[in-house]
Amino acid sequence: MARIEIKQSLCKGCALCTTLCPEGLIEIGKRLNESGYFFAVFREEGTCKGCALCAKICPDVAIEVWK
Amino acid sequence: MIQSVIMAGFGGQGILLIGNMLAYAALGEGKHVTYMPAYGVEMRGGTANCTVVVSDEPIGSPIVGKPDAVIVMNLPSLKKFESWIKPEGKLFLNTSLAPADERTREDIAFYPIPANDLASQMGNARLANMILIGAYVKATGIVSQDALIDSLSKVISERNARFIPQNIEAIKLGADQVETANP
Amino acid sequence: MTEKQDLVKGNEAVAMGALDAGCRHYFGYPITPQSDIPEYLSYHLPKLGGEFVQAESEVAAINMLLGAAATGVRAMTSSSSPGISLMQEGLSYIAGSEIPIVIINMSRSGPGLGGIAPSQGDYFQAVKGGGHGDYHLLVLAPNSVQELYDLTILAFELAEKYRNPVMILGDAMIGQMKEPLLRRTPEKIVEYPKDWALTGAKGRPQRVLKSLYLKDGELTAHNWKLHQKYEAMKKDEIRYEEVFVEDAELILVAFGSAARISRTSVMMAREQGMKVGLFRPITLFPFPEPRLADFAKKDVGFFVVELNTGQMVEDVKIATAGRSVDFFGKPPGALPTPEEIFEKIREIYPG
Amino acid sequence: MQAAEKKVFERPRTLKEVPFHFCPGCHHGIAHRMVAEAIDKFQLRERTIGVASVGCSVFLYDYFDVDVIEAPHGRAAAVATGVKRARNDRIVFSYQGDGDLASIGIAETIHTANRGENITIIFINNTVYGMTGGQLAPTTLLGQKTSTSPYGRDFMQDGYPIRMTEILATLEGTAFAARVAFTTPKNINMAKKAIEKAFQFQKEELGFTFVEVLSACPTNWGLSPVDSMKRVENEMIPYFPLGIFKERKAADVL
Repeated sequence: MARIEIKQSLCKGCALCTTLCPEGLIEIGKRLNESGYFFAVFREEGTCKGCALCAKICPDVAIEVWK
Repeated sequence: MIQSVIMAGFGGQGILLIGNMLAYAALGEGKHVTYMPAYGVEMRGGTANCTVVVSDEPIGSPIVGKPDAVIVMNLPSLKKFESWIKPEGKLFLNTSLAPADERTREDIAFYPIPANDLASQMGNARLANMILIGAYVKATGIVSQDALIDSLSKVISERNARFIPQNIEAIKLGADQVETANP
Repeated sequence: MTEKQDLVKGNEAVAMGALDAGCRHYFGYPITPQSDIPEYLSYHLPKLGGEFVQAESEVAAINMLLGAAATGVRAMTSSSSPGISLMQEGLSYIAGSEIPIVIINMSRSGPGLGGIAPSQGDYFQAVKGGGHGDYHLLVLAPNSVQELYDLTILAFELAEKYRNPVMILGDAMIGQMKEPLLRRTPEKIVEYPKDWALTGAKGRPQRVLKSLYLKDGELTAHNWKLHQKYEAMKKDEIRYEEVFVEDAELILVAFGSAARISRTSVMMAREQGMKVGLFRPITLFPFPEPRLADFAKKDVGFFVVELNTGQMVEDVKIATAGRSVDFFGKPPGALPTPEEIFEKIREIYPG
Repeated sequence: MQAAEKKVFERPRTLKEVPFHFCPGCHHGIAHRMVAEAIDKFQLRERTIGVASVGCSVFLYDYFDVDVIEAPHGRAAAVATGVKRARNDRIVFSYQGDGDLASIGIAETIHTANRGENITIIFINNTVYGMTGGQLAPTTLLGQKTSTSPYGRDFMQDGYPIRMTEILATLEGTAFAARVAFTTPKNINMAKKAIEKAFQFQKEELGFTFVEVLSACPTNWGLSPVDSMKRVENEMIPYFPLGIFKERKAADVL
């Protein structure tokens, strides 16, 4: 089972990851991080394949992927 | 003892070459020396001149307003530099290209030498500069003729080394002119 | 005189000095009247395992120098006035980034394309900064072929000692003249620690050489640090030559070529019984201000001779505050003759 | 029993764990990561010297854990030349924007490539001057409005957007020249491979290597990061085609 970890302090909420996730598992959350951005959050619903597209498109290198 | 000389002529007459020879000869005799090529637009205008100062003491200015001697290889250079010569200084004139009657100074020693004609008689018109430097060194004693001859190997490339004997001959011919030329 | 002496052109003496100082990296762009330097080095550097790069412009050359010297190697460029102007940007960055380099200015005449005649019109540019920002080059002004060689070697040492660009300010006259040179290769090259050099962060923290400081107070601190360096130079590096100054009633002040010519004028004056001396700054920055201030305490006049319309004379006036300072300027064209300067001495000589 | 969980994507060692100062959605971060990954892949970190340029990417040293020298505006290629000539066993790369590389520094760029300097240049083309506030760049597209082309770029006034990769590919000294973008998973993979290849070529001393990255500048374009990505795909790629334009097989032997 794969999963991702979004480092919320690095995320600027650009949402590029949300467009690439084939399973639609990432969305921009409702909470602000310390820099004032609505950061991306991962919906842990168990369908993540660990393709890492989200991490590869992330301009802030805020995502780690586990498999 | 300090002596200065300006040498002047057309580009291609070997002015800078004999200036270098004199500087090397002075160095060879353990003297202080400066060699200063003319620098400026003249360089592009087809004329060449240089100043050499030889001294037993360290030399101040490499630029000289009143040289002890001037070696002139063409008419424009005569018109430019004759007036610079120190009173009782020396003028060495290539009368093949600058007629003797063009000069105006009477207070200097005059050495009229038909250098191009003499060189042509030797079979090589390019030796005119050697004839003049030979005459100058003989007349001034600024360096020995041997030192001057030794300097040839410094300024003539190995490729042209075969011409050295001819040059030596020309230097000696120039020296011989001093007695006949000197008034 | 020793047997090792040879008759050498000023420009070549610079190149020889650089090689003997251990410089193996040269970047430059041809310009009259200093092209003998790159020509000489392009022949010798490859044989010594060094690098000679003819850059596409002076702008590129100074930046190649910045890159090479940042790695801790001894590197040099040479140019003449218009080319030096193009290098000012890079010099400002090099000074700001504290990278030791040596730059030769065999200056010619300006402004603009000017001409190729010798001139000292670049004095202000050399000693007052030149590029943007609050910095100085350490400036050495040789006046003989021997000094061109010796000071080039010294320039590399001082550049490393202070992590600062060092300029040799010559001109077309001393660059083109030939004199006997004693090539006294140093037995040991004096070097300073290079704990700042970029060599790859192997087994140590990353190193950065930069001139951009945006954080609060950083740039202020950096500028004061540079200032301290210039103060240290003023304390330890002032160099000058004095001729007949002890009893002088009139002191000529001149550097480089102008000093060389003036020296003969001073001798002429002495032969006439005039008490005239010559003070020749060898370092133009730091300027020998304290020494001139000492003379100014005595009843002595100053006479500045420059191959321009008046630049160093301003610094002499500052150093000798209150004293009379005469000036003879010779802008590019024909060089002044010793006789010409002597006539001026006679005009202003006291009594 | 379930196999132990493994990290399959992590921050490259060469990239320091600090937040980028770049705007949200700016592609500099992706390019930074790929350069760092290439350095890690070939284990080059301890012998790499980076050259920072003037522009948004000036803080290279804050992010890359390698030795870095800062170059004056446009001069990074000349500085990199100097570094490489002084230390030819080190890996040297510069990272420059379009104003820096294609405008003020185009002479240095072309001559560095032409000399075949064995360095790598990463060129970020986002069609504007980013750091100074979105002015006209040499790569600004025709009709594109910027703060100094308020009526849109007109070729009668400003000429045409310059294609640096194509220009550099014509030079004999260039060993590798490619243009990449991050618009699709396929393009992202291609970009990563191109940047790796550039460093590999340098390692193998094949000559000058160059990768142009088409990048978004959401702030100065006035678009969201997602729309900016679409603009790169729909407007930039048609004018600046992706691909490898030069790939030398072996070092020139003359």
